[in-house]
Amino acid sequence: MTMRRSAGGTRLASLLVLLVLLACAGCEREARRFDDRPPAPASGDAVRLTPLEAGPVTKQVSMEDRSDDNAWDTAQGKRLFSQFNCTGCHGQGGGNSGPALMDDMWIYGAEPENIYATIVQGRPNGMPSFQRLQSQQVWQLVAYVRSLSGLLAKDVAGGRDDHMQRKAQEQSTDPMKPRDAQPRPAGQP
Amino acid sequence: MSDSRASDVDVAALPTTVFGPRDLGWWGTVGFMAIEGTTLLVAASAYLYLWRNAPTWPPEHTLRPSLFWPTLSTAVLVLSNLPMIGVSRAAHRFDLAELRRWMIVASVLSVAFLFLRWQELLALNSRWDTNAYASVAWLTVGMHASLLVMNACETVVFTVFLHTSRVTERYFSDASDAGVYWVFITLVWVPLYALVYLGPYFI
Amino acid sequence: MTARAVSPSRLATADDHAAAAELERTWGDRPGLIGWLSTVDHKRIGIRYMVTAFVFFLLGGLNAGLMRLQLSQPENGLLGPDRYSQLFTMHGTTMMFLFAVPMMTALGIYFVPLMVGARDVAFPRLNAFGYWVYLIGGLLLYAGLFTNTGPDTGWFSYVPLAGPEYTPGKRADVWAQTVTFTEIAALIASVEIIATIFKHRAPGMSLNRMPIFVWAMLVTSFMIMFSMPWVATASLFLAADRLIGTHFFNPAEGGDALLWQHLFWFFGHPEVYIIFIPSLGMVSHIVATFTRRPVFGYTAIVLANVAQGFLSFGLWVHHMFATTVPQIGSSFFSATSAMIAITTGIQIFCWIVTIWQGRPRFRVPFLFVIAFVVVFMIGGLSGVMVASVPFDTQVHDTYFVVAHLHYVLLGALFPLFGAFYYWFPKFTGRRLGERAGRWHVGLFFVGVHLTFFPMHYLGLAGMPRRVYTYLADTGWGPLNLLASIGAVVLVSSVVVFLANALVSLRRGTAAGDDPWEADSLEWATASPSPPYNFVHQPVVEGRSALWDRSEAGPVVTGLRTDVREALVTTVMDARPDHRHFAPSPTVAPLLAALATGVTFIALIFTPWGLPVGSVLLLVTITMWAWPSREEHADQRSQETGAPA
Amino acid sequence: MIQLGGHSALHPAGPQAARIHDFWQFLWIVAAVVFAAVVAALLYAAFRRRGTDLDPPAAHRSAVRAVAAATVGSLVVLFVFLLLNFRAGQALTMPPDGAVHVKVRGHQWWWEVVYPAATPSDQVTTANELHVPAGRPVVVELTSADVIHSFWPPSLVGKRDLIPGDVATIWFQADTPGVYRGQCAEFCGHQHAKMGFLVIAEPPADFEGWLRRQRNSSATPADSVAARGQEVFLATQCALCHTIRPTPAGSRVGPDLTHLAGRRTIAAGSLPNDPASLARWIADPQGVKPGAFMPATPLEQADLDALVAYLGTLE
Repeated sequence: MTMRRSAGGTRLASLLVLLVLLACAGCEREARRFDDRPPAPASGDAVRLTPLEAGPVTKQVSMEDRSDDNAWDTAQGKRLFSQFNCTGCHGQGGGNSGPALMDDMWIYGAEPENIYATIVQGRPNGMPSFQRLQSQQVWQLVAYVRSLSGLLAKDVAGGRDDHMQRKAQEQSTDPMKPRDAQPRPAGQP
Repeated sequence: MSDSRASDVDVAALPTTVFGPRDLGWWGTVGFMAIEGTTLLVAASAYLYLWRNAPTWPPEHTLRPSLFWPTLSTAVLVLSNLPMIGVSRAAHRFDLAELRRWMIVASVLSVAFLFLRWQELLALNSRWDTNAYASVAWLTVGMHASLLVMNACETVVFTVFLHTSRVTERYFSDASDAGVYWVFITLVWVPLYALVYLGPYFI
Repeated sequence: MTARAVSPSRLATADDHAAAAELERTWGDRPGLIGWLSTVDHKRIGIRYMVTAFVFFLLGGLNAGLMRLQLSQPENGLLGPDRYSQLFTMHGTTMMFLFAVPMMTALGIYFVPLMVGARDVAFPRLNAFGYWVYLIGGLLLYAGLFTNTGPDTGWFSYVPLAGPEYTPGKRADVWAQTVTFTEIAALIASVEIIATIFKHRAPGMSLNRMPIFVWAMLVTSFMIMFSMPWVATASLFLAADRLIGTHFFNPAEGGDALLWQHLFWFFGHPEVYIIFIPSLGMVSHIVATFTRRPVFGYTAIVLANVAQGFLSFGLWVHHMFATTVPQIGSSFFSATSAMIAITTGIQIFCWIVTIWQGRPRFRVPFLFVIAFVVVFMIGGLSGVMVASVPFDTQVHDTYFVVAHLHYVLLGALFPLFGAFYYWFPKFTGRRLGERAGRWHVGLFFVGVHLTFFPMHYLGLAGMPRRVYTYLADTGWGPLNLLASIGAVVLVSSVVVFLANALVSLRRGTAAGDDPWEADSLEWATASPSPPYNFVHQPVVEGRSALWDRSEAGPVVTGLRTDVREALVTTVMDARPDHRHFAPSPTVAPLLAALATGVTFIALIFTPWGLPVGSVLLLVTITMWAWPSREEHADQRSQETGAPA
Repeated sequence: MIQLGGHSALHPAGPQAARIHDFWQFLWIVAAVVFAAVVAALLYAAFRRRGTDLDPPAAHRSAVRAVAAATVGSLVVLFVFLLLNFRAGQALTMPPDGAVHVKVRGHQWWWEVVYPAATPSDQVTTANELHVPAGRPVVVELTSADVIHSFWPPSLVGKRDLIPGDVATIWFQADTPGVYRGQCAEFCGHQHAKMGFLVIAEPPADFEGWLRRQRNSSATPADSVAARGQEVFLATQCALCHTIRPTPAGSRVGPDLTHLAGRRTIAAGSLPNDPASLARWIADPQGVKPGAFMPATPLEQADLDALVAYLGTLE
């Protein structure tokens, strides 16, 4: 009897645990962060590709603003990606005159700060510099770009959008272990 | 018993096992048939609604479904009602041995349905996330598939029960209700088959 | 020569005492937590349903209170749009899916078996399962809110706003699964209520002798059965769009945003009637009891209920007059929307005539009925107005409609509160305080008008729904402040009710079996009723089961008391047909409900939830269906007629 | 303080809204009468002095008659209602001749307004303001760029939804010159509450003049401050989303600002169009419309003032 009773108790407990787990999944991932981050213009030298630095130490962009853990920010990145015409060169991620972003090949690094620097500073062979963006917007773009090759948690990566579909939705994209790749010679698509 | 009066209703003599609409279980079965039927009706109406909106059906660059496996499967579903006649006859006769035999046949069939249904999904020839046509086709077939899965589980478990446990009368009534449900899910598939697989060929 | 007892409080003979004692053993639950978790008694589950639904009512009211606070002045900074959107979505979803429908089905689950003179509902274990699923659904929704995953796209979740592109994250999925859970619960309730009504009626209670509330629950159950699958399937489509990338609602790939609206409102309009048809049934009972005469026009009222049931499926497009649906179709829906007013009108006329002919006792339930007619008339008349396509294009999605729908739904709430005062003795054996009750009805009546009447004007003055704030220049401030003050009055009336209930629970005057001298069978047995409901089920001799009952009325004899044996009768005229073995208490339904919960909650995150959950379900449901040794013995003994 | 024109179904300023308003008058009067009758009957039935009642059969007969009469009565009322309703509907859906054609596209959370023209260069694009000639019907073609919105200037006409993948049309007419406010009426996300617009009805001549001016590009900044402001505009993120003809800034993400200074409000009717509000909107849009897609632009005070001054020159 008593054993059974405790069994009943544990069942209720397990239900609660389930909800608590849901909770942890919730909070961070779901926040809509409109203005809790002070506007800061993205600066090219803010992110370093190497910890070494000659001369006086320059300021670093705070990683606070990173958006890889937030579904809403990632969705904003998706919106900016098409609004700023990244699609013009990268297509829907499949690449065109610019390199594909939904594969495991990374010319300038797959780490968030690498991608941040690539967007802000621009790269040879045509990647323009988006220095005028807000730091927050860049991080949102970084999150989306990483979601294209499945580098984000599935419940953060986006679903299908309301347009013609040219690729599987990000949340169904399995993680691709990043590999280094050589930049393509200029002029070649 | 001394003070029992004429106007009282004595039910002691009434039977404890009855079949069909007289039986409580039958009403439960029919209730869920109504609900599941409505659900399939919703899927079918969504299919027709999207069809009506589409310039071509299926959309360009989308293959029409192949017909071999779906047609075979539909035929098997319909014909599977013959053994169910055996089940219900055995049930009404309270003939346990025969009921056990027929239920084994039913179990085999109910599992075979699942294999056939898998082939039917592949026969749609386009993934659910291709376009709205593929989505609604997949979910219509898939929703009926979920009924087949439930039916398979139910049939197999019930068959095991019949073979392992001492069977009382009421389970014969349950068996005949299971037969009613079987008829429902096999026959309700026919219009869905016509809609999803034949539909795209006749516009 | 004394009559056999129906109520355990009126045991006369030695047989009666013996029978009652054995029934108590047979139908009672095990003590302690395990008994609580495993009970299949429709009364315990019904009470559970009601308490849970009422808690959700308070939570939904809390959401509304916060909204009124935010809107009490223009450009108020209390709540931002993000939080506000979650709040009004939670408010609508809670009130519709977690309060109104469950509360109505709960009353059905509790009273239908009592009113038809049955031992329990037709499928007691299913009944328990339904409750647990509903509870899980409600907990999921509020777990969502407290983890900032509260749905924020409205209780109607229009696509594409609720689709994967414009609502990233899991908020809309929480909504979709909550809906799935509550629909499952409601559908289950509908099946067992229908089966109970058709097969468990006491001998003599032919269909044309059924209490009006039972008729109302029958109609409601059929409406649930044929309307809820639409929203359940629609939310499945939405979840699929969001999780596995289907294109039901993506115009670019052949989908259609209006498809959602058709599917949703084909459920959504009957939903309103599902909520207030039972209320109308309660009104008929209260009117009959407190005018001391059967309701005038029984047949007219029943037919009106049935007609309402059918017509309510022909109205859904009147929620879409502002979309691109063709005009000519719309005029048909205007007609049906206007005509359904007749069905309510007839019932109101019948009640007025009954009151006219009777000698009313102005007790709290009756006061609630009078208040109900006044409030409900306003809601009904503004309902006819919005049935007009041109007028609707002005007020659709404005505060005018907010006023209209609250007059209708709170209109349905008056009889519900009245029914609480009417039936509280049956639940608890004690009466609710009369004076506090008068305060309750008064404050509630005033609060409703203060809060919602100004909204008619606000809507016409251009204030749209679902706005988290408004500019001062619009001039909407004063009336919004008035509405917010009204909300305070509403809250206070509910507080009075809560206090009244809590106090009466302990110190209320004892009620006895039939405190109101009412006429339906729930009053034929003890208050609160025993697990087996009736020592001997009464045989019904007329439409007013108790008022027409002869001195020393006839009862059912010969049902076994040592096993859970129930009488099954014929559908039309309730002739005794056979004896049925009712299942015993078990935790299996709870386990099955947990498996269901795991399945659908996992499905929010990964498609793998389906196969995994299905296995859990298979195991738990097998446990459920597989008879225990005792049960097996009981069945055999029942069939051989010999005690085990 | 935003100067608000009529914004109420109770102050109709055009044939459509007037027609509906007349119908509303009929509706509420009839409703009031029915309501009074029923409630009176109820209260009398409840509180009448109980004398000796009629004998049961007679009482029953009169009761049946009463209910039957009441039912027939309500049927008649509803029938009349449906007739008038149908007539009103007919009158409203009649397509007008000689109408001005405007395209309105809903965005989260602003309105893009386009005046199509035979030659593309003559096409005019503005935002959150419809200029229309008074006394002339206007046909609006409604589409949505993202979610469902609803176009609703209550003083002129009832609402019509903007549904993605679908084109809706609605027509209205402003009888007299004036400013009429409208607002999105279908919940469309965070800033549904602040998605307003103005319909500005002018004498036909003024309207033509306005349309002509809109076709021109903006003048090059005259003074140094404005010139500095233009540099700021082009050097910061502003240019990534907005268009100002003839500058290189040509993005269509946000509203076209070529003639911003001519508009009465900014941020979709949420702020008056004055330097202070402009500065506030640029520096802290999330404070004004949380969730709006315009990011804050941190600027030195001098640059901000220059930018506002420049925007002020965009007549």
